[in-house]
Amino acid sequence: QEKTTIGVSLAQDDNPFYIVMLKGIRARAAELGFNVVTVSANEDKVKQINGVQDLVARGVKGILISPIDAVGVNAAYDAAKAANIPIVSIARGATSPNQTIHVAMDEKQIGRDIAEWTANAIGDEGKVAMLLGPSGAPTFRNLAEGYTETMAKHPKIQIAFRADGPLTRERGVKQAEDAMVANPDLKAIYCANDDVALGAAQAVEAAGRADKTIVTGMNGVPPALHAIKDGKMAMTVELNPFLWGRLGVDVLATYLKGDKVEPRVFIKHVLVDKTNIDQKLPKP
Amino acid sequence: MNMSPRLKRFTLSGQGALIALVILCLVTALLTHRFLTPLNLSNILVQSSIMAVIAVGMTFVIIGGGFDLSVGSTVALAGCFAAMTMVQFGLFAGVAAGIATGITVGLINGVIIAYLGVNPFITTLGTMVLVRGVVYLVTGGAPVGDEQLPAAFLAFGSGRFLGIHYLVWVPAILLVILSWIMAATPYGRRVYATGGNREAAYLSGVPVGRVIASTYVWCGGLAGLAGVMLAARLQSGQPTAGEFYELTAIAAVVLGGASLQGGEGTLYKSIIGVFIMVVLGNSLNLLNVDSYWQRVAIGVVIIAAAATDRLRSRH
Amino acid sequence: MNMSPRLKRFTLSGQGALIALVILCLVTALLTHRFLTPLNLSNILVQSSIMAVIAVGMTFVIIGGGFDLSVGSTVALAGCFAAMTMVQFGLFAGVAAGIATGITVGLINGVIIAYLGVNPFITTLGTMVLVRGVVYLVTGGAPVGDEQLPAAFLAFGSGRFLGIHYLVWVPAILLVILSWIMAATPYGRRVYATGGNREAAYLSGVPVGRVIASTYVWCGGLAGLAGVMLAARLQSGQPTAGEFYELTAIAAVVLGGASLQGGEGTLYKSIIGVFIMVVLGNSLNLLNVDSYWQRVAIGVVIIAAAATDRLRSRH
Amino acid sequence: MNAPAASARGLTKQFGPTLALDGVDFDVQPAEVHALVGENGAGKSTLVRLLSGVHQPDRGEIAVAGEIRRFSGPRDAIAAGIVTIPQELRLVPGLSVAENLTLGDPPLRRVAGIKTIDRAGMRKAARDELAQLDFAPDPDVRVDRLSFAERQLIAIARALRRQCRVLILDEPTAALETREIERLFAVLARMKSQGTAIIYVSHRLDEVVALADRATVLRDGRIAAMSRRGAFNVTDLVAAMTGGAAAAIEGLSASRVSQSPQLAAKTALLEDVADRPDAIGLRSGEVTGLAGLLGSGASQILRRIFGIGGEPSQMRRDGVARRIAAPVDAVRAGIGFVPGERRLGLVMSLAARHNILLPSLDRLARGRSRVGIDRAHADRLVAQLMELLDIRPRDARLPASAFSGGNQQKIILAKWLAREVGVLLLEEPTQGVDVAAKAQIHRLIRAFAERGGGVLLRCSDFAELTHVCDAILAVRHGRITDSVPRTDGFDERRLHAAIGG
Ligand SMILES: Nc1ncnc2c1ncn2[C@@H]1O[C@H](COP(=O)(O)OP(=O)(O)OP(=O)(O)O)[C@@H](O)[C@H]1O
Ligand SMILES: Nc1ncnc2c1ncn2[C@@H]1O[C@H](COP(=O)(O)OP(=O)(O)OP(=O)(O)O)[C@@H](O)[C@H]1O
Ligand SMILES: [Mg+2]
Ligand SMILES: [Mg+2]
Repeated sequence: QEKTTIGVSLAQDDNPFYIVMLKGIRARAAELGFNVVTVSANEDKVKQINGVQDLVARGVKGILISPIDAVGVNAAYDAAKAANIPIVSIARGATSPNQTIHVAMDEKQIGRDIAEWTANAIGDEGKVAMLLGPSGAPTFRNLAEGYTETMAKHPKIQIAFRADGPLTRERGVKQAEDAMVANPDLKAIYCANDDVALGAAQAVEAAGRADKTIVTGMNGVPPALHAIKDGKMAMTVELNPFLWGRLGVDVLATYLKGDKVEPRVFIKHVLVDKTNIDQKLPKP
Repeated sequence: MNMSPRLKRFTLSGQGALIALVILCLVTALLTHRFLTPLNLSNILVQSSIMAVIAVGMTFVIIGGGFDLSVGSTVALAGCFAAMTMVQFGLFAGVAAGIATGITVGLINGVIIAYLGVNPFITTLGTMVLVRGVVYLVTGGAPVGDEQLPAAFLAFGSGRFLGIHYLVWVPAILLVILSWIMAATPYGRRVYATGGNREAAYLSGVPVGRVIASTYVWCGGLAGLAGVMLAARLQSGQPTAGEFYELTAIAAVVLGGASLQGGEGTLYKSIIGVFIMVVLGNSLNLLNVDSYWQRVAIGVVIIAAAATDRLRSRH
Repeated sequence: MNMSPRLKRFTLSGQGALIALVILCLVTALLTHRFLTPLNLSNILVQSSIMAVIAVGMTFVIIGGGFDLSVGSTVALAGCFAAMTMVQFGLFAGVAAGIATGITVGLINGVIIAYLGVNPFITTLGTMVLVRGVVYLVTGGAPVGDEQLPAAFLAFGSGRFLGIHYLVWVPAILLVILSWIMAATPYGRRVYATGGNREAAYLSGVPVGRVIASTYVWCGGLAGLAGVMLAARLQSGQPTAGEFYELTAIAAVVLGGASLQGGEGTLYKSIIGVFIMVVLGNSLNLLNVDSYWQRVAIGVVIIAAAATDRLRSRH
Repeated sequence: MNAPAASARGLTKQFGPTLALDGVDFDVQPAEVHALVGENGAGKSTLVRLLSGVHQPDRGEIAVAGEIRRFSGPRDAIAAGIVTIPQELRLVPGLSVAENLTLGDPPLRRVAGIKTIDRAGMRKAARDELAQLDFAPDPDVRVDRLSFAERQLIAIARALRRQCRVLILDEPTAALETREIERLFAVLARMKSQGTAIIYVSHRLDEVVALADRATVLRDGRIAAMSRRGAFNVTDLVAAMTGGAAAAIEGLSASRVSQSPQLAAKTALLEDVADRPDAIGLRSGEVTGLAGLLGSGASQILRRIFGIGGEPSQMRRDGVARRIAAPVDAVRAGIGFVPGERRLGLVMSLAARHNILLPSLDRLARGRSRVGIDRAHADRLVAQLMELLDIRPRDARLPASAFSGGNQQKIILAKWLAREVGVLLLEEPTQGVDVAAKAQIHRLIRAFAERGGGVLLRCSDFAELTHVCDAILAVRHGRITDSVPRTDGFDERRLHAAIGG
C-alpha cells in the first residue's frame, strides 16, 4: 500500500530559518513514513499559489504551507479545499476560511518581548534604531508593531532610525554604519532577523562601540547563538524552526488520522541572552 | 558574422520558441502522467494569463526599440489602487482606476524617454523603484481590500466562462485585437519602423517621439490591467506583488524572438515565451525537483530555448 | 533627432554624472553636518568599493555592446567558494578559487553569447538563476566559513593601509590599470570598435567573437573578485549576497554615460555612477528619510541624474 | 518668374568648431533642376538638411512658395511639399520593400471605419514606382536582403512616390549603374515637366551639365558661383569648386594615369585555388575591374574573396594556399576590403583616428611599449594619411560621424593604406567624393599597384573603370562571362555584350 505524500510550500528556501524548518519537517515525516514533496515560493505570492496548485494536481494527501501573505495566497487554500486536501499553515498564517489549522508564533508578542528586554538592557532611556524586514512582509510588520507600541510606553526611549530591506547580513552592516553616523549616541539596534543582526553587530564592533550599542536579533540560528556567546550580539529569540517543522507534521498527521485539533496551535518562543546562552548552544 | 543576419533569422528560425515549448511539454508529459490532466492544463493557462498580458505590453515597447523595468511595480500599484477604489466606489471604478494608474506610469516613462531622451533602462529602473515607494506609501505596506472586495470581482478572479477562466479570456481577446493593430494599422507599422530604424522613420515623417511614448503607454496600461487581474486572483491589492515580473516578461518576449535592438517581435510569440516560463515552473513542481535544482534547471532551459532559435538559424 | 547624437554627447556633455554627484553631495552636506565627517566618508568609500569593482567589469561588457545580469549571483557563488576553499586550503587558494569561479561564469556567458549568438539578456538571466541555484546547492543555503576564516582575510575585509581600507585600494588600483588597457592597448580599442559597430569591426579584421567573449570574462572575473571582497567584509560567504547587484551596476555604468548600444563608456565615470548610487542611499539614511519615501527619492534622483547628462547635451 | 518653389536667405549653420554654412542664399523655381555642387565638406548636405527640416539654421530663413517657414522636423518640410532623398540611405532593415517604400504615408482603406493598411495597394504602389526605375524585386522581401544599389533604388522610389513641390536628391547616383541612372533622369524629366522643382546634389559633373538648368557651386559653406544652363561646363565647375587650383583639375583628363611598366614581369598575387565560374586571378601591379549590372553578383565576388560571401574562400596568395573563412584571415593574408556601404566601413562613434588604425592595431602594438600602442608612431601615420587623402576637417579626434560623406569615404580607404595590405578589394571606392579627390584616389590606386599591389575594383561607373583598370572582368549572374584586356582603351561594345547591358 502506497506511502502517504504530504506537500510543503514554505515562504523562502534561501533563509536559514526555513531551511532548518524543512529539515524538521523531513525528519518527522520520515519517522511517520510520509513522503515529502516541496515547492518553492521565495516571497512571490503567485509562485506560491501556482506551487500549491501543482501540489494539488500532484494529488498529495495534505499540505504544510508557510503563506507569504495573510490574504494574498488565499487562492492556494481555495485550491486545496476544492480538492478536499487539508492545508495547515505553519509559522505565518492566513485569513482564509479554508485554512485547516495554523501552527503559529505570536509575532506581536515577540516584538513586545524584544522591546521590553531592550528597554531594560539600556536603562530605559536613549536612542534605538530599527532595521526592519522586507517592507510588506506581515511577520516583520507585526514584530515591528509590537516593538514600536511597547517602546512608545517608554517616554525616554526614542526610535531614531528606521530602515527596511532584504534580510541579508550585508544590509545589516551598511545600515548599521549609517545609523551610527546619524546617531553617535545610539544605544540599541533592533534587527528583524539574525542575519541582519550579525551584520549590524559586525558594524558595531568595527566602529569600536561594542560596549555602547547593543544588537538584538530574532530566530536563534546557530551563528547568532555563537555571537551572543562571544558578546557580539546581546539577544535573540529562539523559535527553534526544527521543532516547529516537527510540530507541523505531527499536527497534520493527527488531523489526517481524523482526530480533533485546535484551529490555532502556538509554538513557544524563548528569549536567548548571555544568561541562558549556554543551555541553548548546539552541543559540539 | 554575416552581411544580413536578419535575413537568416527571417527565413530559417521564426518558430524556435514554439519548438522549445513543444519539446518541454513532451518531456514533461513523458516524465509524469499528471502533466496532461485537465486540472493541470487549466492551472497552466491561469498561471500564464497575467504574465501574458504584461508580456504583450512589453512586446510593444521592445518592438519600438525600448525596455520597461517598471511593469512589476506598476502591477502592484494598479492592483492596490484598484482594490482601494473598488471598496469605495464599486467594481468598475476600481478596474478603471487600476488601468488608469498603469497608463499614467507609462505616460511618465514615455515622455521622459521619448522627449527628454533619457535612457530607457535608467528611466524605467527609476520609475520601478519610485512606483514601488508610492505603493508602500499609499498602502502602508499592508494588503488592501481583504474581505471587502465586491463578490463579482472575486468571481472574476476564480470563475469560468465556457469552462475557461475569465483570467484566461483577457489575454486571448487582447491578443486578437492587438495583433491586428500591429499588423494592419498604420500605427502598428510605425512602431516597427521606429524600432527598426528610428532615423529612417523620422526622416520619412513618422512622429517617432509620439510613437515611442505610446509604446510605454500601452505597456503601462496593460501592466495596470494585469495588476487588476492579479488583485482579483489574490483577492486583495498586494503592495509586494509583481517583483521580478519585469525580468520574466522581457525574457518571455525575447524568447518569443523579439530583438532588444527593436523592430522585431510578434505578440503571439511573446505569449509562447510566457508559456515556456510557466510550463517550466509547473513541470519542475510536478516532478518534485528540489527548489535549488529548479533554479539550475530554469537557467539551463531558458538558455537552451533561446539557443534553439539561433541554432536553427545557423544553416 | 540629430545626425550625430554621439558627436554632441562627445563634445558637450561628458561630465553630467560628476555634476550630478557634486550636487548630491552639496545638498546632503547642507542638510546634515554628519555627511562630511571622516567616519562617514570612509564608510561611503568602503560601501562603494565592492560595487565599483563590479561596475568596472560591467563597463567592459557594456562598451562591447553587451549586458550582464549574472554578476549578482556570481558575487555570491565566488564568495562562498572562496570561503569554503579558504577554510580548507588557506587564504590564497581561497582568493584564487573565488576569482576563478567568476572567470568560469564569465567564460560560459561569453561563449554562449559570442559563439552561439544567443541574446545577452536571456543568456545572463539564465546564468543568473542557474548560478544562484548552484550557490544554494553547494552551501545548502546557509552562510559558510563563519568563525573559521583566516585572520589575515578578515583583516583584509576591515583593515587599512595608509588610512584607507584595503577594500578601497582594490578598485583604485584596478581603475588605473584597466583604464590604461582600454585607452592605450589594441585590445581596448577593439572592444570599443566592436561595441560601436560590430559589423564594421568584423570587416576590419577584428576577431569580434573573441573580443565580445573576453568582455564577459572580465566582467565575471571582477565579479568574482568582488565576491571575495564581500566575503571578507561579511566575514563569511553569504549565499543570499549580491541580489539586485546587476541592476545597480548597470545603472551606475549608464549613469556614467555609457550607451547600452555599445561603443561608449569610461571606467572612471562608471565609478562616479557607483558613488551616485551609494551616496544617495547614505544621505537618505543620514537624513533618516522614511524608507518608503527613500524609494521615491532614489527613483527621482537617478532619473534626474541621467537627465542632467541629456539636458546639458541639448544646446 | 513667379515666387520660387523654395528659397533660402542667409542660411548659417555651425557644428561645434566647423562653420558648415555661412550666409547662403539659394532658391529653386518650379519646373527647374537646380544642381548643387562643391568639394567634399563644402556644405551641400548641410544645406539640404536645413531645407528638409533635419537641422534648424542658426541664422537665416527658408521660404516655400514665397512664404517663410520654420521647420521643426522633416514632417514639417514634407508637409510643406519638400521631399528629400538623403545622402545616407535610410531604410528599415526588418520591413519589406513595399513597407519601406510606403513608409510615412502607406495606402489606407477603412475597415469598419478604422484606417487600416491596404496591403494590395501597398504592393501595387511599390511595383509601379520601381517599374519606373526598371527594377522589379519581390515587394514582400525584407530590404536587408537586397544589395546596396538595390536599396538605393528603393530609397529613390520612396521619394519619387510622394506628391511634392520640391524634390531634393543628395548624390542619388553614387552607386548606380548607367542604366538605372538613365531611368532616374527620365523620371526627373517627367516630374520637372509637371512643374516639380528639383535640387540635385552630385559629384558626377557630367550629369550636372546634362541635367541642370542652373548650377550653384558651394565652397567652404559659401556660394562660390551660380550660373545658368549653357553658361557652364565641367571645367568651369571644377575651377569654381576648387577656387581654380589647377592641381586638382589635372589628372581628370581621360588620358589614363601612367601606364605601369614591366607588364610581363607581373607575378600571380591572389588567385582562386579551385577553378570556378567566378574564379579571380590578381597579379601584382595590376588593377582589375569588375563590371556588372545591378544584382549581377559582382560585389558578391569581393565578399567571397574577403570571407563574407557565405562559404569560406580557398585562395592562393603569393603561391601559398590559404583558407579565408572570415575577414580576420583575409587581413592576415594582406587583403583589404572597402565595402560599398559606408556604414560597414566606419565605426561612427569612434574618432577618425581610431577608425584609420583599426585594421593595423596589432602592428602598432609592436612599438617601444610592446603591449601599448606606439602613440607617436600612430599619430604620425594618421597625420600622413589625412594629408595624403586630404581628409577635411584635418582633426583626427572628431568622431567619424562628424565628417562629410566624401571625407568618410576617404577615411575608409585610409584604413587599408595604413595597414599596407598587398591586395585591395574596392567596392565603389570613390562614391560621394569630389572630382579632385576622385582623381587623387585614382592616382593612389595606381600608385598602390605600381608598388606591387593588386587591386580588384567593383565600380558601377563605367567611365571610371575604363579610366583606372588594366583589365576588366564582366560579371553576369554571378559568373565571369568575359575578361577584357586594355589595348589602349577598352572594347566597350564587347564589355556591354558580356554584362548583358
Ligand atoms: N553632424 C555634424 N557634426 C559636425 N560637423 C558636421 C556635421 N555634419 C557636417 N559637418 C561638417 O560640416 C561641413 C559640411 O558638411 P556637409 O556634409 O554639408 O558637406 P558636403 O558638401 O555634403 O560634403 P560631401 O560632398 O562629402 O557630402 C563638413 O566640414 C562637415 O565636417
Ligand atoms: N547580404 C546579402 N544577402 C542576401 N542576398 C544578397 C546580399 N547582398 C546581395 N544580395 C543579392 O545578391 C545579388 C547580387 O548582389 P551584389 O551586391 O553582388 O550585386 P552587385 O553586382 O554588386 O550589384 P549592386 O551594384 O546592386 O551591388 C543581388 O540580387 C542581391 O539582391
Ligand atoms: Mg554630402
Ligand atoms: Mg554592389
